[in-house]
Amino acid sequence: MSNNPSNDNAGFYRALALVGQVGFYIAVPMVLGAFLGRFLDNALFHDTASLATIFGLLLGLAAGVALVVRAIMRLPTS
Amino acid sequence: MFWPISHLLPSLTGGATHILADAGGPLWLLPGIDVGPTTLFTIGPFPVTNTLINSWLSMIIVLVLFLGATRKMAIVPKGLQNFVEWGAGLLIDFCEEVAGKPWGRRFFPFVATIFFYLLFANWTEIIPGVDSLGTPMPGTHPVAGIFLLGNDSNKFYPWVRPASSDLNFTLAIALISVVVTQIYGFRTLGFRQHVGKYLNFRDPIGFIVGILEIVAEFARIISFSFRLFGNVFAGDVLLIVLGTLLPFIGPTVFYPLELFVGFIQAFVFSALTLVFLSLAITSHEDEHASAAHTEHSEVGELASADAVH
Amino acid sequence: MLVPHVVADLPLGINPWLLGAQLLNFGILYFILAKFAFPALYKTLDQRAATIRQGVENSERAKTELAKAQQQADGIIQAAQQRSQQIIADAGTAGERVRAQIEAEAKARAAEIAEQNRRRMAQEEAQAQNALRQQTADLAIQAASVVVGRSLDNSDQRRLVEQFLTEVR
Amino acid sequence: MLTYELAAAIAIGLGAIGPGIGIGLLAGPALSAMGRNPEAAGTIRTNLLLSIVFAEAVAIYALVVALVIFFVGVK
Repeated sequence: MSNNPSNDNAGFYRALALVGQVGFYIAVPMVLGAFLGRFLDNALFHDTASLATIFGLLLGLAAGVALVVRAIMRLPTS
Repeated sequence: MFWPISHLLPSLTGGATHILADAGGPLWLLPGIDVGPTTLFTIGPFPVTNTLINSWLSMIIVLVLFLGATRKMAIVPKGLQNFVEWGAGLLIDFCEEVAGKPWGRRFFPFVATIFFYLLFANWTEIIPGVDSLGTPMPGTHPVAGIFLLGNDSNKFYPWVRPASSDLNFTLAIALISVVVTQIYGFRTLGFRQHVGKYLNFRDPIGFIVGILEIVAEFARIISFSFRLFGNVFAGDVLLIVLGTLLPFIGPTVFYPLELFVGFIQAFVFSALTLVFLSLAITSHEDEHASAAHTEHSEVGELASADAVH
Repeated sequence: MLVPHVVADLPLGINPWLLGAQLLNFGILYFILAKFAFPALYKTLDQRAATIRQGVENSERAKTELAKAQQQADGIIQAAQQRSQQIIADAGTAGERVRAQIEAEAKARAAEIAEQNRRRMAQEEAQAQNALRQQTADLAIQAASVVVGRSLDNSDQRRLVEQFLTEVR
Repeated sequence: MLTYELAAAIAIGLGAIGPGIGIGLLAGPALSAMGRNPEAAGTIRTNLLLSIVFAEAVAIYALVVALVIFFVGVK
């Protein structure tokens, strides 16, 4: 971080920023995907097989995992 | 004035046993716990809830504390000014440590407002009478005009409830925190670069990363608001339930814990806001550069940590 | 409207009105604090920091000035010492020089006196020699005249004697 | 109706046990490591925080599941 003078603590604060966030990183995309899929199921596919719901759930899971991996990889080592 | 029985002295309830014998029910009941706040009255279409009243109370406490301390400031601090300066000074140091000297100064007012507002909003849950003073529901029969006993004991609307146990409050502050972070991002990085973080049409990977960033911002709002709400609501329920099960002794044990939790949650909220603010003013390229040269060592460290375990 | 009820517009009790009210609350609080409380706080903190810094600077300056004065005094004392040493050394050399001069003068004068004496002695010797020679010459002339019986021309006599004496010598 | 509430309560209650134990297990060795090696305290603290993040994430999944059961399942 260019404008952070205390680089020894930067990693600590960045890790602190993840507290209570990583869980939501996985949960929120999944819920969003599920809602989106359910909306699509109801609106487009007339509630046939909940396929879009499942797909949205999986997409959300993938997005969540990607978010978590990104968040961890972007941490500076202290 | 109507008090529920849950916060009365047990000795007082001894005198009330004959009423209970008539009623034939338990001495008191577990209060009904609602996630949503209670609307006490409305001003036009505008509902005034018990949590709103508590947030006004917290505002008044913070304002009295700060305006009182800074009204006539002396070079050699004394009393209230000393106390407030001590707290604010710690926070200023923290801001300058996390965000650097000039930025820490600019972030401090915002972070300090969040911290002290939340601190007192959280701490109000331990004030006696919060959650236990209220208006009885229609159809109840208050004993001696003020006490609710037996089956009526949980049929009342509390006048004051901790503001942080209302999702409206926590969501509002989480929104403000995220929006202010965005504003700082716009102002330091410029419109193009900042929006480029989220909407990137140059390549598909960049586009997906941008969408992920948007989802991450959304997740941040949710995590900010739900963490604070969950902690304070749970603490509030804990105090209510313990006050019902074991009046006076039960909650007393948990008051220090709740003071601690209230402080920690206020601190975590403001510290995370500060961290995200200082991340927002860092350009993407900077971050990539630092991430690229630390990634290898990070992976190595994780791998070696695995090997040790 | 005084009929309390639980807010349940949206799940978890979220209500747009209340959300707006809380946003407004925070805005008001932030505005008042940022307008009145924090600038005063910062001003006092800065002022105090400035005062403390100035005090530290003052003491620092006093210290450096003290050190400087000390150094100056040391310098003066050293200079004085040096100077006194110099003076003593100068006096020594001057005395030496005077002594040498006096000695030289005395020697010169002694040499002069000796020279004068020697010259006078030489002169006296020369006078004595002359006198002796004349007497010798006179005696020789008398003796010769006696011997020769003829009184030689005075000037011849004398010339002869002189010649003789010169030859004798 | 009661089934859903019970399900939500069990979901969050059981879901919180694991992270609780996990965080406890993480914090103890981390603190003793800091005590044994104070100059590495910064690194240890950061890694402890990261590990706690992951342990705590599990509790949040349980919370989400409980909330979904409670508020969506009731309908």
